[in-house]
Amino acid sequence: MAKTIKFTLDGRVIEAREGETVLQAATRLGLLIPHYCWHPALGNPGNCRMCNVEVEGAPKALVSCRLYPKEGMVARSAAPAPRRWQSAALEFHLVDHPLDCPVCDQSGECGLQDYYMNSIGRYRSSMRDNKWHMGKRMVLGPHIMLDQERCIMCTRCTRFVDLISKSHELGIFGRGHSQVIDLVPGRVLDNPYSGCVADVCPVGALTDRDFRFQVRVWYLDWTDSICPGCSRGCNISAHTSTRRPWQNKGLRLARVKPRYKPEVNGHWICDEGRYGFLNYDSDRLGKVMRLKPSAEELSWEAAAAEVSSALRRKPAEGLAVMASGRLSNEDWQAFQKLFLEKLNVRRFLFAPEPDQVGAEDELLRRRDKAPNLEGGKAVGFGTRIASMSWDSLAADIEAGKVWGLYAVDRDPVKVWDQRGHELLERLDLLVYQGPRKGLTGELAHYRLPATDWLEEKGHFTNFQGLVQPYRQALKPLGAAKPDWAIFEGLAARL
Amino acid sequence: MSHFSAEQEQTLMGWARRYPYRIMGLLEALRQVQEWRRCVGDQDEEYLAKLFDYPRNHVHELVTFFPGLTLRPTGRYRVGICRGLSCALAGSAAMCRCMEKSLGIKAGETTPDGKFSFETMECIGACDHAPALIVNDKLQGAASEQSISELLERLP
Amino acid sequence: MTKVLTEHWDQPRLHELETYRRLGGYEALKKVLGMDRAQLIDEAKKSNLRGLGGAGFATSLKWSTVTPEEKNPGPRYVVVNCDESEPGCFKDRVLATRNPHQLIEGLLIAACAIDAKQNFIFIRGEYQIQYEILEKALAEARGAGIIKPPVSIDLMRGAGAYMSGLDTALLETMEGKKAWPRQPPPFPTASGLMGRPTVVNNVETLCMVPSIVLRGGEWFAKLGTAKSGGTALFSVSGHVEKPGVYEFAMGTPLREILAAAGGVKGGRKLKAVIPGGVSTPVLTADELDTPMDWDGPRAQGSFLGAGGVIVLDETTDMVMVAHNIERFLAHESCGQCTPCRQGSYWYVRILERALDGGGVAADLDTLRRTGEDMTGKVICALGDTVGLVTRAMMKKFSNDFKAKFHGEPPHG
Amino acid sequence: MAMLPFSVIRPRQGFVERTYLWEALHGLIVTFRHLFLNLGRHLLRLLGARVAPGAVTIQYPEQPAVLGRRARARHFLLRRADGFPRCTSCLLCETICPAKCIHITAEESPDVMVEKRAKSFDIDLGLCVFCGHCVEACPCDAIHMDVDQVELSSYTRSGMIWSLPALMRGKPQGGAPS
Repeated sequence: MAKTIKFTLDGRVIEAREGETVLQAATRLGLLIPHYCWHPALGNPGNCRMCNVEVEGAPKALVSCRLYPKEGMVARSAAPAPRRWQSAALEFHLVDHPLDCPVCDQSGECGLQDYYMNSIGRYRSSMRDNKWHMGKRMVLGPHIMLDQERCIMCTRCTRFVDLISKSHELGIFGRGHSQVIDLVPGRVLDNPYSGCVADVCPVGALTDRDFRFQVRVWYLDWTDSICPGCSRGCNISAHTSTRRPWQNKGLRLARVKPRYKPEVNGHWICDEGRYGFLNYDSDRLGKVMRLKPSAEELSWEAAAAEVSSALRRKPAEGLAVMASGRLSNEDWQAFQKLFLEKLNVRRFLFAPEPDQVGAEDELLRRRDKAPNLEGGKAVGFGTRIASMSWDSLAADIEAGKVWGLYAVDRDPVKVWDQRGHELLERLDLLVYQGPRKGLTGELAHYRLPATDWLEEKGHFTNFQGLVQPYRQALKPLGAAKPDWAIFEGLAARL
Repeated sequence: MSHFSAEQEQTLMGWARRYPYRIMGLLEALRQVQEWRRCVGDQDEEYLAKLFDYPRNHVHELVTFFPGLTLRPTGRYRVGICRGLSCALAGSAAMCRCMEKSLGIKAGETTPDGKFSFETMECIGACDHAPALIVNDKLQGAASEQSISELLERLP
Repeated sequence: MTKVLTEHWDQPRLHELETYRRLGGYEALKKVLGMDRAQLIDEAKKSNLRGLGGAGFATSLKWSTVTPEEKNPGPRYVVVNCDESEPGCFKDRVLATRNPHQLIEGLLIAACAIDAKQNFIFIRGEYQIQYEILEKALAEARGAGIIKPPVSIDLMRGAGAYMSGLDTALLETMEGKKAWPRQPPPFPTASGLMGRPTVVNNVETLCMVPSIVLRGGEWFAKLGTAKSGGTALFSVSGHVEKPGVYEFAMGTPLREILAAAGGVKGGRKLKAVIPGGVSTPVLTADELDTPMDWDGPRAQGSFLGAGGVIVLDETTDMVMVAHNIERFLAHESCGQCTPCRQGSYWYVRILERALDGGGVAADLDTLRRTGEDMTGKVICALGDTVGLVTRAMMKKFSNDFKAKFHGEPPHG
Repeated sequence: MAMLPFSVIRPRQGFVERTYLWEALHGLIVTFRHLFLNLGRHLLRLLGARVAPGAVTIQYPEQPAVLGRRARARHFLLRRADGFPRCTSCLLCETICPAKCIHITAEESPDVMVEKRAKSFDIDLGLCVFCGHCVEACPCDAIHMDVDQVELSSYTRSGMIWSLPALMRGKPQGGAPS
């Protein structure tokens, strides 16, 4: 067991790990020592002075974020004296703080509110003079809004742009009480991780523009999930607003926040994952439909019967299946059972190029924008079975070798564009399964609504091979079923 | 080719190489630019950030932190009257008003022709010459009506 | 009274090399080259020389705690702190103007003491005249072979921040960063300039070193009192006949210093004296017999600081003095830690309102409580001073403050 | 200490009381006395005499229903001195409302100092229990329940939902903060 240092904090014996400060040990064990400037990934500058603790034998108050415990040291944070120092530090933070709580989005999860409303605050303010006014409602970039009056100068955001995103857009300009956080002249806060700045800000100085005034945070439900944006598999928590549908413009997904996972994404997520899914409810499929030859809404049993028989109509060599890395491990399992074991289809296309690839960087973002290609490899897709390319599939269709296409959560027209229309006309059977209509939804013979990642439980395997669960945050729309349930339904009839 | 002359670039490179670590010359280089251009502009910051291989936000932090460096151009002659305790006891407030009257500008402003800029400064270490008067970082001695008017004539 | 620093100030052109040499300059340096480091540090220890920049940290202790070459191979630095920005103190300016070579010799001796090759003199931006004097003096010293490679002395200027005078903030400024002080540990002697062991000494401290080496530590210690060796320069200013720099032995009572400066201006009655620059709490007129050494003012709740004696006569309103000091501290606060950044400007607003007649009795308790909440809870001494200075004035001159803070709170 | 035995003595009912005739007759006498007394007062008032009113009932709606000073009825959204609505749509009233009948959506406010205002503010008076929690919760004193406006009925359920213009129309009579 690693060497630990035992010390007492508020009467409790605590074992601090090697190189851990008193504050880190206390926070790990859930003891309340107020702090703003310390952040596990951004260091401990010790400038907010909130985490004052009393140590026996020390002449004056010590900041616990820079205090490395010694064996047998006795420290107190909840005693009247340290609480008074912490409360005094809070009063200094609030001297020039505007009373913006009614209009501030951070209200409900604000560091100042949390500490003021419990044993550290609730004093009558003795500030009688005019407060110092600074910039309000300043747009920093596509996603972030700044309010300099609310800023408590904990310098977390400048440390983030210096250490993590290394884009150096923000700085602390001026000196003394009139110093402000601001953009370097001529720069915009548009680095791919700009959203994290609003996370690390403990107060309402840096807030999200996409979330601005949409819904109050205490109406949100939090669900642990995995971002399906790319193969990194960042741990997120999806905040959904379903209790009061008139809030958040009726959208069910209010925002996406990172969840701490040291092995995968640490404390951060990129802007693509954070803001990419906010239009979660747009263009959704809800009805099980047969469009051709005659448009009719079917029940799941009827549709399963028709599609399974349609798939059997001609020899399996002519069948092609288009899938993507967005399938969960469970989906891949049922996919493999249906198309390999039951139908032994030979033509598969699941390569992420060209529509599911994007930018990559050394921090989090991965090139393949599909969360579960590794899951496919586990069941053979990408190891035993190679993926076709879009051109070879198009050639086979034109050559008439392919009569049927089953597209799962993939949009051929988006890739083939105009040529896609002619190609899909030639097919005898086109089954389109997925959460959104996209461009192919109109042309399919059968359209089967599937649930998207927030409406189902499942597992993604990220590029490191780490299998990570994601939980269901929302109820499926209409008759949508998870992909594996649809495959199971078809497989049962073959 | 940056907006500095070759010879100016040479001086700035001199500051970069002057001290054992390159970054230690940054503040001196900024003072040099302030001397030439009477302020530190955006292009200057970009140039120095590249020259010292130092992020631009930190360079801008320096310019806004130190009162010696300004964003807006000051006059050719930067006149300052100290408002420290000893000088305040010796009547620096009256001298400031007299200076404002004779220059026709308020404290912190620059004369339209760009020749003078006047500001009240914190202690400049000349309490034996209270109230102290300084021009371009050079102490001129105690400020009095007579010394102020005499100073304004003398400067070309 | 034996004079250590101001001995030759009456000599014309003392700032030139051959005058300084004629009067016995650089003999100490020759003697040091013969001594080994331990002996030199022991001499400083016997001399009881303590940092005259204001902290009063024993110079020998500071030199001896520098991590030696074996433990931390690589360069060591000596940095001279000439960023004197404390209102009331101007001794470093006069020293650098009158006798730059004494400073250079002291610096070279200190460099030998901790085996440092590269040394720096950090001078404040507003001392441009002294910068040029030092530049000429350094050129002369290099020309005369006194400063021979690998030893080097470089000059560096600040840009008008009082904070750069604090040792760790000075190192931050030299590293091209904002003058935000660091929080020890580690102390500069272990990891200072660019992480290398560094000794930061005040100008006056180093100017004492040549005399100590020449005439021995005991001689220097005997000049002062038991715990504070030698003499010190006092910059006398404010309501005084002849403001200027005076040298007195450590332990000299304040009354004597005031008399040497010609007493209170216009023969008015003395009201208060600030002993060591505005950061030191004020002393009342009847505390004039306080011996001026490292422990004398401490007994009256103040401290020696950098020896900036500011004399205030009876016409001064202490609330105006408090406001002037707090506005200086609020303007110079570096803004790193919250209590000092917000508290100092809060003080200014309360005192400004009091000066305009809006003072409220409850403000006195706010000032007292906020001061206690600041002192000792901040990163550097400036924050402690904000809380300390006004409270001391409120205690010692309560009627001035009661006169200004008398009204009832307007609403509730 | 032990409880002493305690016996209750019931008055014996006399013969007349047991027959109960007198008691019934006495009740009728009281009732008819009130009837004719009030009828007389009512007629005298009709003829214009200044006599105490005969009955407690008021002829609503001809006579307005007068509630107590502290009654809580019609909601008002108050305005600031410059006519701007005070409500910054902080949604505290919507949160505290036990009947969940307040529905607010927010938007940017053109006034930099206020930043946020209500785009839509609906109170479903059909659900409202007039408890006044919203008035207490409001940090900006934006919502106020007026004293004696009780005619809040409507023919349709949707008619009971008062939106922003309705809530801001008119001036509150009594007790509104300045």
